[in-house]
Amino acid sequence: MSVPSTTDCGCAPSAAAPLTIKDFRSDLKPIWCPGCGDYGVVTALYRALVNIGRPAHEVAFISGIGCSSRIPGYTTAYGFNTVHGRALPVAQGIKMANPDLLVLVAGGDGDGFSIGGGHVPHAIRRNLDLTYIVMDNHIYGLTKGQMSPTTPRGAKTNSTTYGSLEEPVNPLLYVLAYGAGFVAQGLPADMEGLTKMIEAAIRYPGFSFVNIQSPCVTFGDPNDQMKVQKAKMKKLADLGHDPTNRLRAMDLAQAYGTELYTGIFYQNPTPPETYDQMIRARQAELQAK
Amino acid sequence: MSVPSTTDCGCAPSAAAPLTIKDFRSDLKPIWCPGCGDYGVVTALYRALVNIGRPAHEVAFISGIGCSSRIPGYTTAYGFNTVHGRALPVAQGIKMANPDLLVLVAGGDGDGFSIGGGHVPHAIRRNLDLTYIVMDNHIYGLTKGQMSPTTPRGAKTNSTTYGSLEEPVNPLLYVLAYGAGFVAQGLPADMEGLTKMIEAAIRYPGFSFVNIQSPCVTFGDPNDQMKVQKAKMKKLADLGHDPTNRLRAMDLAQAYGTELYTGIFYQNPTPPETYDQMIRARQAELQAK
Amino acid sequence: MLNDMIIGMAGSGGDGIVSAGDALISAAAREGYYAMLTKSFGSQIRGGESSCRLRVATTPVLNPGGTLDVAVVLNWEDFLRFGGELPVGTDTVVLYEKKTGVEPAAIPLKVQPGIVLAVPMADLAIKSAGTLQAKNNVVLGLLAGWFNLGREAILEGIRRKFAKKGAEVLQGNERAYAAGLAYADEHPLTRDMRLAPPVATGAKRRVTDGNEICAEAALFAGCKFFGGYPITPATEIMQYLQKDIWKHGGSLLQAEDEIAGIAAVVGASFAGKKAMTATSGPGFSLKSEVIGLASIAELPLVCVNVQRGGPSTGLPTKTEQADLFAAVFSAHGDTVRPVLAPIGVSDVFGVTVEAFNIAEAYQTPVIVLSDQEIAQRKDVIDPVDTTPFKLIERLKPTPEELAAGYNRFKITDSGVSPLSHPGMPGGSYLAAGIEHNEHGDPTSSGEMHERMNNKRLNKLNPLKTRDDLFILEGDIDAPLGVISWGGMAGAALEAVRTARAQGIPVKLLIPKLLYPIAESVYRDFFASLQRCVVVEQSHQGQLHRLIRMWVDVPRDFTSLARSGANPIPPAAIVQRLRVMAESLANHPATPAP
Amino acid sequence: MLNDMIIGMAGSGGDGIVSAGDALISAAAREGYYAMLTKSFGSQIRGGESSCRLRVATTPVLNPGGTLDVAVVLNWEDFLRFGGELPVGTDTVVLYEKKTGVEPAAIPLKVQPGIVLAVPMADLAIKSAGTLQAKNNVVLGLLAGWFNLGREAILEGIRRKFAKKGAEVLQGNERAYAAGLAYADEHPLTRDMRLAPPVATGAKRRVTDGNEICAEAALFAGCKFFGGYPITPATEIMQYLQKDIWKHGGSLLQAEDEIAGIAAVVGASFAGKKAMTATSGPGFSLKSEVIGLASIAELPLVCVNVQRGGPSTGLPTKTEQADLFAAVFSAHGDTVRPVLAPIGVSDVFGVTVEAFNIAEAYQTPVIVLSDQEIAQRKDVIDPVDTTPFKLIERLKPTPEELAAGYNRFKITDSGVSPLSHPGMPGGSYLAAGIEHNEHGDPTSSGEMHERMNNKRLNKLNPLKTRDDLFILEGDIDAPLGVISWGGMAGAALEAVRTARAQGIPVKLLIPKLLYPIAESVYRDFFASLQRCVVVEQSHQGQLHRLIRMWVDVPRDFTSLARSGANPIPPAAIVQRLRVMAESLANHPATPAP
Ligand SMILES: Cc1ncc(C[n+]2csc(CCOP(=O)(O)OP(=O)(O)O)c2C)c(N)n1
Ligand SMILES: Cc1ncc(C[n+]2csc(CCOP(=O)(O)OP(=O)(O)O)c2C)c(N)n1
Ligand code: SF4
Ligand code: SF4
Ligand SMILES: [Mg+2]
Ligand SMILES: [Mg+2]
Repeated sequence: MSVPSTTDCGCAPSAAAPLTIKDFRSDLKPIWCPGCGDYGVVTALYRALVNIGRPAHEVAFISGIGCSSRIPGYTTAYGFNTVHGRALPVAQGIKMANPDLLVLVAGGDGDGFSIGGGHVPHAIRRNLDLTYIVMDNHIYGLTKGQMSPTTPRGAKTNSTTYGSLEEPVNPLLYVLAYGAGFVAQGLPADMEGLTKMIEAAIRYPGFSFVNIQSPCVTFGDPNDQMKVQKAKMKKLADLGHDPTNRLRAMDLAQAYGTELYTGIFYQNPTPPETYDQMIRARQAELQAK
Repeated sequence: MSVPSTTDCGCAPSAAAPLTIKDFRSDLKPIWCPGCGDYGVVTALYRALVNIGRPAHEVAFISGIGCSSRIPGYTTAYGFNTVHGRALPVAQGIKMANPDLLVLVAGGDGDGFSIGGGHVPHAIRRNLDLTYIVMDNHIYGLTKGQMSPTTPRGAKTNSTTYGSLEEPVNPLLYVLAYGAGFVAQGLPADMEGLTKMIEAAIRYPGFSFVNIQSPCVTFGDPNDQMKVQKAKMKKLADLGHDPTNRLRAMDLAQAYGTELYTGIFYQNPTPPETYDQMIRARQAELQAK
Repeated sequence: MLNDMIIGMAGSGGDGIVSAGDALISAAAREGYYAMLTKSFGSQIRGGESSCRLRVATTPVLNPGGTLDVAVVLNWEDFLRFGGELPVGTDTVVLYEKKTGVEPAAIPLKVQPGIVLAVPMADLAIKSAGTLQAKNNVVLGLLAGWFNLGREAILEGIRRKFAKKGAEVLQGNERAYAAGLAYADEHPLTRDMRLAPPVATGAKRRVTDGNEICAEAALFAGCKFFGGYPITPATEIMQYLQKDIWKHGGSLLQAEDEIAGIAAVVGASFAGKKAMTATSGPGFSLKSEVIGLASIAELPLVCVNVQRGGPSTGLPTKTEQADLFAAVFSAHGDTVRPVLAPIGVSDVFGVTVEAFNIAEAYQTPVIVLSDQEIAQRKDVIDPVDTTPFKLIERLKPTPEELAAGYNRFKITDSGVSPLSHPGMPGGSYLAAGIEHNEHGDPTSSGEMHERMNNKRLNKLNPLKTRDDLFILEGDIDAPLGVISWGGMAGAALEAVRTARAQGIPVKLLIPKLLYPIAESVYRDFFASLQRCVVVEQSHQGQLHRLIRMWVDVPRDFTSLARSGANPIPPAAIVQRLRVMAESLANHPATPAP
Repeated sequence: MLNDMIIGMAGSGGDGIVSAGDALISAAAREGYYAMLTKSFGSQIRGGESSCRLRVATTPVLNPGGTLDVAVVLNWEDFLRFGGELPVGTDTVVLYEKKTGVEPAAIPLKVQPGIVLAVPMADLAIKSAGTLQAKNNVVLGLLAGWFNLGREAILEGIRRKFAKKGAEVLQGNERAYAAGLAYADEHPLTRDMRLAPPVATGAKRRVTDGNEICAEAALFAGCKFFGGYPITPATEIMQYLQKDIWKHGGSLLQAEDEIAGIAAVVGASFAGKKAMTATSGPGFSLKSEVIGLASIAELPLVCVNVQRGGPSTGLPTKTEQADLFAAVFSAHGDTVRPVLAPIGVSDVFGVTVEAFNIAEAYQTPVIVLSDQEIAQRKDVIDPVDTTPFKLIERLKPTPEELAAGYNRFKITDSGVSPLSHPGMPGGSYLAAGIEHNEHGDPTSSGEMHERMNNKRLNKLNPLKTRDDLFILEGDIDAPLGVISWGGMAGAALEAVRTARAQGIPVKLLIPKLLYPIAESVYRDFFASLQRCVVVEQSHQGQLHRLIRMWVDVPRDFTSLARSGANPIPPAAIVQRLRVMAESLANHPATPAP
């Protein structure tokens, strides 16, 4: 990935000194419940950002609303905790206005696939160079335990006393059908794998998607917590999956909710031109006229 | 499909006399441009409804906003020309409130896959017994010729003077990924095929989707009009496609925009219980307590 | 002996402060008191600081009150975080955990209360029950002992709560309670702070909240469909309904967003059923386009907005009354919709039923403005007497009207046209967001548009004479006036009663119908007034402005308004009234021209 | 000879009526006239009836006017469909297609105009050009001949238009035009209806519309990002911008819906760029939640709402001014945002630039209320002089401020805090829709909420003294007043000039800043008034109500308001002023108390 230093926005170029986690951790104390999976996610993210090496002020970190969407506040990036479901459109505006920024987007399963679900296909088909991280806990955490779009059928939650009647959405299969160039799934229980995956997603030049099974200890299914997940997870790499095979990736993705695959489902080996690159080209072409 | 006569809404049972097209055509004169593909769609629909045999007053026909969304007004059904992009949620409320009704939903590619795109996966995963017809003309007709979500990349429209930069959405692949039980594509140029397809969609007990390549003569691509379509179309039946093979259907659907396949891509041979049936069951169960 | 007492408690998540509050209000209800319990949490979902305020009295409690009579501090840091929510005055009795190590004379408060007691709560818990978890029962014992707060009922409550947990746990908690009681008995207060015995009425009171009552009222009114999306502090309406609506032959959709939620409600209404949605500010903003659709398609629906602090995400767990402008004016074009607001928990019942009735009678969306306080605090209320409520059903076309060629939007004298629904033979029509003629066909004629705007707006005129949707209190001739609404109305009512008892000549008007503005009701109220203040919890004083729009107001027409989170206490209102009364004495009215 | 002439024409799709209108306005501009062309269509996209109104004059045209001076009827059915849009009076010259077979004395109008001519238009076209398609050029010839409407310029226009179509087509159309001219010359009118020669100014005028000017102004103001979704009648703003914004180093997103459109604009603004969106009523309703986000996050943006008839889908192709309430009040919570409205096509430039300036200066969303008329009709305007415009850039933190520990929401005297953007070292902060402290950290404190509401609302106070955003016309002491705004202001201006010429003592106030209400400007205006009327195109008279909210109004403060589609003609305003003047004479003012 080309990591351009920001030049057209009056900012200093990237710092030269090696970065540490301290450079990315903010003073705001997380108010997640003790044991929440999201702690692991932010830690993996700090590490990935250290590896990437862009200074925090060149990172814009956008989220919606939810427990998970609090994550930008715990980093030293320029954070934007927008409104419920609109993180992706806000992020696209940022990236289009300043393509030099590293733009991260994060939120929950409800934020991303319920109220925000209409924005996902369009963000993906436009293919701006964004990384979208979903903390998928199969529940609405912040509003205290209602059915989310990834809640399994039959599950009893605070809004489904007699069990949910709906098939859950399949975030992995959806984004593959939308044509995303990078699709992966990780777990905070597998910190090392998660860190690498986030780093790879950020380095992918184009829209990348990471679904994280990040358990909600307070309202989530007791059988869907870190320990159980760790035991259940199957690394795609161990299964010999070829991440350049999109149809095979879609087939594996169908097992979402049944099998707990982790790793990269799909990565386009020949990433097409990104939308931000096309915009720059168009600007240059028309300005030359 | 069981076609229950309406009983709990104080309506008369279905008429016994055979119905004709006249029973479904309203007095409102269509104001589509001469030659618009939508004329063919409404004709096919009249015919399908005649074959189905439910009287018009037991049909609720819901649409959004667009040229295509005017279609309910040209029928004698209870029509509802709602707001842009919200036909599916309105229709779900109708079907849940009165499952005895035959509920049809229709609209354009913009209405359904741009502003309304967030509602499609949820309507499908809930699996109410609705039939959703999209008149896909690859353009915003009513607002006079802007890029729509299915406009091919590079196309010049009134809003893309230098060519669209975006990959189009793929309605067929999306709805298959969402888990729709009935997915088909038709053309007004093939009136007979279209009529049968709409009838089959209505008879399918669960959510059914019909994508209709319905050309816009005024703002559409001159190379995407009836004649060209007729020459280009390939009937899936002729290709020996097995409509119970979902993964194969997804593979074929990937050719959307390149090949013009018509017919049924996918039909679930063992339709699961519908949401409306589950609701009735829950009502009965809890009322019995 | 006191007839009315306010207790505030704060601690950290594990201290069980909130469940102590629940135990107290249940006990109060069982003993025959009225009470009101408000809870407040820090921003954590689980853990973090928490607090509650209980007001308990022998007569109905109108509002959470101001300064505490009793403050219970489990640790100072947490207590102080709640700032204005737990105000301590010089008359407050402060009980705090001795382990905090603070000297009674050095407690970190701006005032020095008369009675300050450092109690070894943790020690008592450990000694009596062997566990810190029993600390909240020590606190209950202290409160029962010193303030005569339902000794027996609290014990019964402890027994019910711990019955299933085994004898050991139960006895430990009983001992902790007893230890608290004993400590109180051994350390009598220097002032008599005991609560007077209840005025028994025999009625079986219950502890409930506005969201629960709202759901019950909707079912009573005949609501057969709910479509909505979770949002604090409205979610519980959906949560209550999804348990029961099926039994009534109805159904419920947890939609993918607020737009889909209300769109489904519009669909259910079109299909002939009574239907509702419930949300809070952000969701309400999203719904505005579809509310406009229901207005022009003349489809009944009820939309509850449980207000929280705004703008935007704002203060999601705090109360405010700042969505009045949005309720009245959001959605483009000339739309007018009735807006109602309940004044308290039990009032939610009648207002919700009224909302359904108005929606069906006038074929219009109706907005109910509840707020976080009313929705989520617990109140002890008398059972709702449902006998006075009549239910209204929408006007349907007669067989003759259908046979004669049905015109869905027929212009009638009342402006209300018979409304068919799918399934009704002969009643087919085209519903739409587009302007239409009487038959329902789309039109772009300015003349027809004017006629239809007239129909839609004027059909609501009968509401403007509904003085039964107003509460009036005080002398009709009083020169001073107060207007208040919704969650603030209780405080205003209490303040006006206090002021009148002090001889201040003031009367009070509480509109439950906020819009359309019932001009004549206000004009009558203003007739005797020389000074008037509108008390509400929004920064802009939104009702104050709204009234000015429609009615000529008294020359001295002011606003007592403040942003959300902490309600305005009755004392502040009384204070303002005192100033108004003085200025009245100094500057008597100029004669009317 | 006339100085001002209104021509209305109607026919079916194939008649070329609209392109005749375009030809006329171009010719008028080239000859040095001012003009205004409004088009109106039936509901079909293509085909169906169409009409246009051209007002052409020697001095700037303020509004489309009322009764026609000349009516051109290609067929009666289509003409009559436009009803009030093409009003015919007894002084109108009516030209109609002879082939319609109607006798001049039997034309289907409510009035019988003095001059009615049945002209064999189709015959002339066939004879001269061999095709009915040339009929509109026959009409142009008739108009040029009888009314002295740019003979030469029209011919030049025909030549330019048909140059590429080959000699045969060109000559056919030239002949048709000549045939019309000849017919007119052979049948002189019984009254002199010739237009006076233009008052040449040497300026190169252009024919344009409000949407185009809006796009140009945005680029001039430094707009670097547009995010939006197509909607009638606002789409052209995006369509113009998508051609040019790239050259300015900007970019444009046709989003998947209006919410995504404005959300992307918020993002671009957060990223440090000037950004805008444009929509119409339904899209505006959808945007309300995100407008609230921009308010609390204090991010500048411009949102243009090109109003059309509402509510809901309403009358998408017709004008109205009924989104004022929504512009001011939609979005929950206490949010206040500036609302501006241009009064005509060329005024769109300055108002749009002003909107960007206010947005950046006060870090706030700004709403511009245009309307379908201003946006889509064609006007002949003088070139915009851009020299007086200063561009304002947002306040950025200084290196010292960044080094000292940056507080994004620092409470300053002005209420405006320096605003950093991603990429700026040391400027990182958390933007949010959640209430925050000065640093930007989330808070649920009522005290902090009150302070932040104060900051956000009070920072806009300087706008309330911006009397340069008002137009005042007439004697300062006049006892009668008119207030009007936006698309109606031109008619009000014309009416007030007419009334003053008739000796009616009236003055006029036109606010371009609609909100916040500039109380002192209105108070000054009201000082001399005994009667005042607010003229606007909404059913409720929305500005009339809005002013009452904030300012004590004259005792006789009335509304002249009507639903959209057909604007209120100047004559109706003059008529109202005459009644007001009479009542003034009969009931002189009661002395002020
Ligand atoms: C427009 C709007 N609707 C609803 C809400 C209430 N709300 C906040 S977060 C949330 C869902 C949270 O679930 P998810 O996105 O899965 O995040 P989590 O808390 O589980 O991490 C909801 C419904 C809101 N803030 N705004
Ligand atoms: C909320 C809202 N946004 C935008 C519009 C304007 N609009 C009406 S129809 C339409 C798109 C039409 O395209 P499509 O759905 O493909 O239907 P078609 O006209 O092509 O049949 C748009 C953008 C609207 N009416 N409402
Ligand atoms: S509620 Fe669940 S998701 Fe939210 S912070 Fe607690 S554990 Fe995490
Ligand atoms: S514009 Fe296109 S889609 Fe609309 S009616 Fe005309 S041909 Fe049909
Ligand atoms: Mg979640
Ligand atoms: Mg289309």
